[in-house]
Amino acid sequence: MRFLRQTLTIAAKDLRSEIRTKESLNAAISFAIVILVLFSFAVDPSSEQIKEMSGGLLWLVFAFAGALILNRSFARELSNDCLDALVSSPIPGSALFLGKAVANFVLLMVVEFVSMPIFGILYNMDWMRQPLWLAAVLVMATWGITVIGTMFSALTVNLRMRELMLPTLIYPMMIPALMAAMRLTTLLINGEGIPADDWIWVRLIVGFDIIFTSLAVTLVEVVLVG
Amino acid sequence: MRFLRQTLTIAAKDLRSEIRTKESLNAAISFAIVILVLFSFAVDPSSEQIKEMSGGLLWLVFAFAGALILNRSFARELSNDCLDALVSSPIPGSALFLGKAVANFVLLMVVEFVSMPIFGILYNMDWMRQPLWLAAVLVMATWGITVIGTMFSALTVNLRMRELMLPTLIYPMMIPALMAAMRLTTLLINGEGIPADDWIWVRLIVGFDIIFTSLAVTLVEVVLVG
Amino acid sequence: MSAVSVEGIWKFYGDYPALREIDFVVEQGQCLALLGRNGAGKTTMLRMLAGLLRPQRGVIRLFGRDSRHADTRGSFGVLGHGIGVYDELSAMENLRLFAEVYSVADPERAAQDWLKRTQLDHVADALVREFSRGMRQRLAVARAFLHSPQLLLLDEPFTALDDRAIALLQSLLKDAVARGATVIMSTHQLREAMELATHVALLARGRLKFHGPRPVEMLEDPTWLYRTYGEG
Amino acid sequence: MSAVSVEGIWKFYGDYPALREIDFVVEQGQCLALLGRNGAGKTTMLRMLAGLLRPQRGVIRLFGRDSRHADTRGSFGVLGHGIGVYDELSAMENLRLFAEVYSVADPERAAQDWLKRTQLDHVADALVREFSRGMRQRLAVARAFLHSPQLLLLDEPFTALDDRAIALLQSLLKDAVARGATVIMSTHQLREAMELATHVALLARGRLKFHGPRPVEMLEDPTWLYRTYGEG
Amino acid sequence: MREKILYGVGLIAGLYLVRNLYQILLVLPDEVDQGAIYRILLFHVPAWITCFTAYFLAGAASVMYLIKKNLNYDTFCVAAVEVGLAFTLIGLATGSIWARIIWGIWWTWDARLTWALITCIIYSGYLMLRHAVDDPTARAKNSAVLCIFSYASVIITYKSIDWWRTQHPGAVLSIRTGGGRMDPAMESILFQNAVALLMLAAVMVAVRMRQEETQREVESLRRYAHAAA
Ligand code: HEM
Ligand SMILES: Nc1ncnc2c1ncn2[C@@H]1O[C@H](COP(=O)(O)OP(=O)(O)OP(=O)(O)O)[C@@H](O)[C@H]1O
Ligand SMILES: Nc1ncnc2c1ncn2[C@@H]1O[C@H](COP(=O)(O)OP(=O)(O)OP(=O)(O)O)[C@@H](O)[C@H]1O
Ligand SMILES: [Mg+2]
Ligand SMILES: [Mg+2]
Repeated sequence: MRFLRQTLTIAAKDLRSEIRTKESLNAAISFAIVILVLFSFAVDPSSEQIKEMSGGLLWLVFAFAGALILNRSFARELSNDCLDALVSSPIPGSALFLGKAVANFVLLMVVEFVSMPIFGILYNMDWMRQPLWLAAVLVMATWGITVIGTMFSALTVNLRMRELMLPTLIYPMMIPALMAAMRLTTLLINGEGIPADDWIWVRLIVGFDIIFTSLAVTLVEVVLVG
Repeated sequence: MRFLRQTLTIAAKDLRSEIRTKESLNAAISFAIVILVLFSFAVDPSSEQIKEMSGGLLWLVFAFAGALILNRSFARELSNDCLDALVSSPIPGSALFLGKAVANFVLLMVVEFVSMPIFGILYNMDWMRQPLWLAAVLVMATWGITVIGTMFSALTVNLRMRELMLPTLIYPMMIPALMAAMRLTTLLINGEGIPADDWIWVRLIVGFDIIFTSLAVTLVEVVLVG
Repeated sequence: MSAVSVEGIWKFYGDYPALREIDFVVEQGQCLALLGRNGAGKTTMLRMLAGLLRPQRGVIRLFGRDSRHADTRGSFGVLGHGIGVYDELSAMENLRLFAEVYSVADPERAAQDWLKRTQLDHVADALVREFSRGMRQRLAVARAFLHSPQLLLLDEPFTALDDRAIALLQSLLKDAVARGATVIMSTHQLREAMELATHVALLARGRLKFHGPRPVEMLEDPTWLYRTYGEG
Repeated sequence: MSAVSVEGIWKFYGDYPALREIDFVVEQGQCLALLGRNGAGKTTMLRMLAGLLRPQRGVIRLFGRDSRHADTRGSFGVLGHGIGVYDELSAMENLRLFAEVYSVADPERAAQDWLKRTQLDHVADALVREFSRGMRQRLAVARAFLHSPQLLLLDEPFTALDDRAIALLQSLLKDAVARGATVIMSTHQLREAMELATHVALLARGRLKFHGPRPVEMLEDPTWLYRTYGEG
Repeated sequence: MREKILYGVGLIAGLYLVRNLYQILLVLPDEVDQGAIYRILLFHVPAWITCFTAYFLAGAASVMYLIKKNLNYDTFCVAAVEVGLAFTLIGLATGSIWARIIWGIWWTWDARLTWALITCIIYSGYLMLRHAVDDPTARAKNSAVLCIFSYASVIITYKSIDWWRTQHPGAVLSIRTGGGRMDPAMESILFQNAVALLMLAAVMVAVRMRQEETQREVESLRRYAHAAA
């Protein structure tokens, strides 16, 4: 109970500061649109092949734009040494981590819900064929990305070259979740169900979420206390 | 003469710190490889179509990985208030800008020369069919990207949300140079010359370089002095 | 039960010992000034007391408990170099947040109370981002004192403050000591510290060179301690 | 010719006037202590003198020239809150760089000379990243003094320094004044400043409340000025 | 003493390798389908075995570091990752050469190959992270956590042939298939080669640990010097 309240206190704080300024949200959404436009130069959006790439492109966009939000997660605690204030307070590291992860998750979902229709329009794609399944995939993969991103944000928070290190470290780690999400999203956008062969991807995502969430929750206290 | 010496002093300083730590270089190169891997999930690399995207993919990689280096450019002056020390010194803003641009240009070229062969191997592409032309395009487009990136790095250096703002600002600005480079590189990688129709791209790049370099050199002093 | 007991602490950065074999005890109600030259290890010591760093060897006990124990962490307040409040939130929101974090019984009341005591009640709803340095520092003080901590850990609290802000902080510290709280603060501004300190500890290159009640000589000549026990 | 002349300066942050109608003149060889409470505008004033900020109204002249003129910029040295040297370069490389930037005749010699004077010659080739706070600050002083500036602009130079580092800085400043250089420094540590200051200026909420030779009363009681001309 | 043992083991590993090479190049016959090039398998697989072992030990050492906070575990961890990375590169190179000859291309994006590359990137990231932290204690702590996370990629690389249909051949070693996919004589020499490479790796790790320790000492001496300044 207490743990849950602490988690929510942190999540509420992060969301409140973000809503106050809307800085990372605006930046992430406009970055997402910029990338969509850039991609449309690189690949021909009117070709037939684009259908097979749709999931891939979409998740690339989410990954790149999402990194902006994840990057800020612990970094926003730095400017006034707020991290020290929180770590020395009675809140346990795991509640701090989960609170931030929840806030990031919400923000990422907002970015995704805004960019999906834009993607649909720009690339002439109907993504409402399997809404429930698609939502499930979005939630699971986004949580996976969030956990990795939040954990690595904590890991790199005191680094000299945070902005440099973070993208190089997180994307390779996220790949299992991203790969699965790309494959499943392509299937679902094209209106097919998930064939037996591709269930491995669902299992991969679920396993990823469970394993990395538990790892992160166990290790975050060690990371935060020097 | 004096101006040239000052420019080189700054460029040498930036390159020296970079060679000392190799941080942004390492990060940018491995980020480039990470993006190549990510793209391979999104687009089917064994398909025939990949040939038509090659230039596009390559320059997306350069743009994303390059942003890491450009991002650091003025940011590295922040940690100890070095920017104040330089701006209040007798070095004119334009020499400061050009020095940094030259250093960034060198670093970006290194990233490009390392990632081209890797791209070639991974995507099974032969990029040595028109080496001279390709080199010319690389140099011109890279300079364009560098100028935009360095200038915006200066503009955003004092912003609270530097890491957030920079990517959202620079990519849209770079689009002319990127588009031209994508198109020309695709042509050259596929071994064709540049058909008359496509000369417009060359002119676009050259114009881009000239206009933005002069704009940046004129305006940078205003940007640096509050 | 002592407020703070430190036994045989060693702290290494890599192989370099920033603190070596530190032992001391601070009783409740004492005000200890932690002195030492640049790099002596004051910040390291305070961060360790606050549970932000772990010693490689030795034991730290606050009120008889481990310093990372959740109850312990609720019983002290920290004021470091940074102000530890959020720029994007208002003064009120910041204090309410920390009141919740510290499970203060009535967050709203506690926050309002401390805004008043630090003379920030007229800007309670303004964002911290717009505050001047002095206002920010006062809010930071409110944040650290909010949950009536039994122990205050302050790292160079007087730095860059003007006379008025220093006077406010000193009076709050005096109140805290009067109600029985313990204070440990590091500082280079000896004169300001000597007004409060009942005890003094001197670190030199990671070793504790002196610890005891404030020598009377220091009232006249604050650097007396350095000359007598330090490296000259 | 005066070292610094400031005429009718106004500086706004948005609508808020951080400095209003400031006029003063500092003659060569004077040492001016710029005093004022938190947020009074000291940093803003010093940054403006250093050419890092432009005033919205009014004129600043250093040695009769505009403060952004290349020759002017070569004639002063700045020491702000940050140390202004690069962590990834060695002490020697840093000084050589700034010697080149300031077109000092013999960069190598000047750098070595100042490393010696700040007692850093034995770590000349170590990266600044590994320096302790005291060492960094000394290097920053070397950087600011390297080109024998005619005018020194120092923003809270004594902050967070120990007694030894303060003594070094004071002696270097005395040397500089002795060879005819002008010094303007802001500080809250009045006692340290009064050892050097020949003149005093007091800012209060962006207005210049007092400017003149150091009142004798301040030697005894440094806060005399605040009480007499400030807001109590 | 430690030095002598090291050189001794190194020498034995070297001699063992030369002997294996002799066997491979001159004694074993060509393979039916692939001809002479199949011999690269006898280095390809041992290289991967060595690199996986190194990463596993690095992960274990990381866990130990987080429990014991003893910097020697950290020292072992870097050494193991660096050596592991060297063998990853050997594995990638031998694989690529083989692919060039058998498939006609250097690279294809199947699951095994891709994950091998990702593993390589992830562990280079580990070295980069170490580079970016100055305080040796914080460096050890953060990189230990990263090392634990990284091990996931090794597991996926290893299992990828089971999870996905790959162009890369499936399991051939009898410990995974239950036997029958590979000639016992070849398999025996493969394992002998693996032993030789593992010995070599052990020596390299020991040497790297040596250097790392010296560097740590130098670093602390420098700090002493600076503290006196
Ligand atoms: C760059 C290309 C390649 C990479 C990155 C690669 C990677 C790997 C890896 C990671 C293993 C696992 C070793 C183990 O399970 O202990 C492996 C095993 C193996 N590789 Fe490759 N490989 C490549 C190319 C090839 C090619 C072209 C062939 C043959 C056509 C090949 C044949 C094998 C075989 C037979 C095994 C043993 C499988 C087992 O029993 O587990 N590899 N390779
Ligand atoms: N993160 C770190 N990594 C490596 N060494 C460190 C780190 N922090 C401090 N040190 C070293 O530990 C020693 C003690 O530092 P500390 O900051 O505790 O000193 P201090 O007494 O607070 O000094 P100051 O008066 O300058 O604040 C110094 O020699 C310093 O160089
Ligand atoms: N970048 C800025 N944007 C907006 N307002 C600012 C900015 N910098 C300073 N101010 C405001 O201008 C006023 C003067 O600030 P300044 O930093 O010059 O004060 P100061 O005398 O140096 O104070 P301190 O003793 O705290 O350093 C303050 O009210 C401050 O809030
Ligand atoms: Mg300190
Ligand atoms: Mg100031």
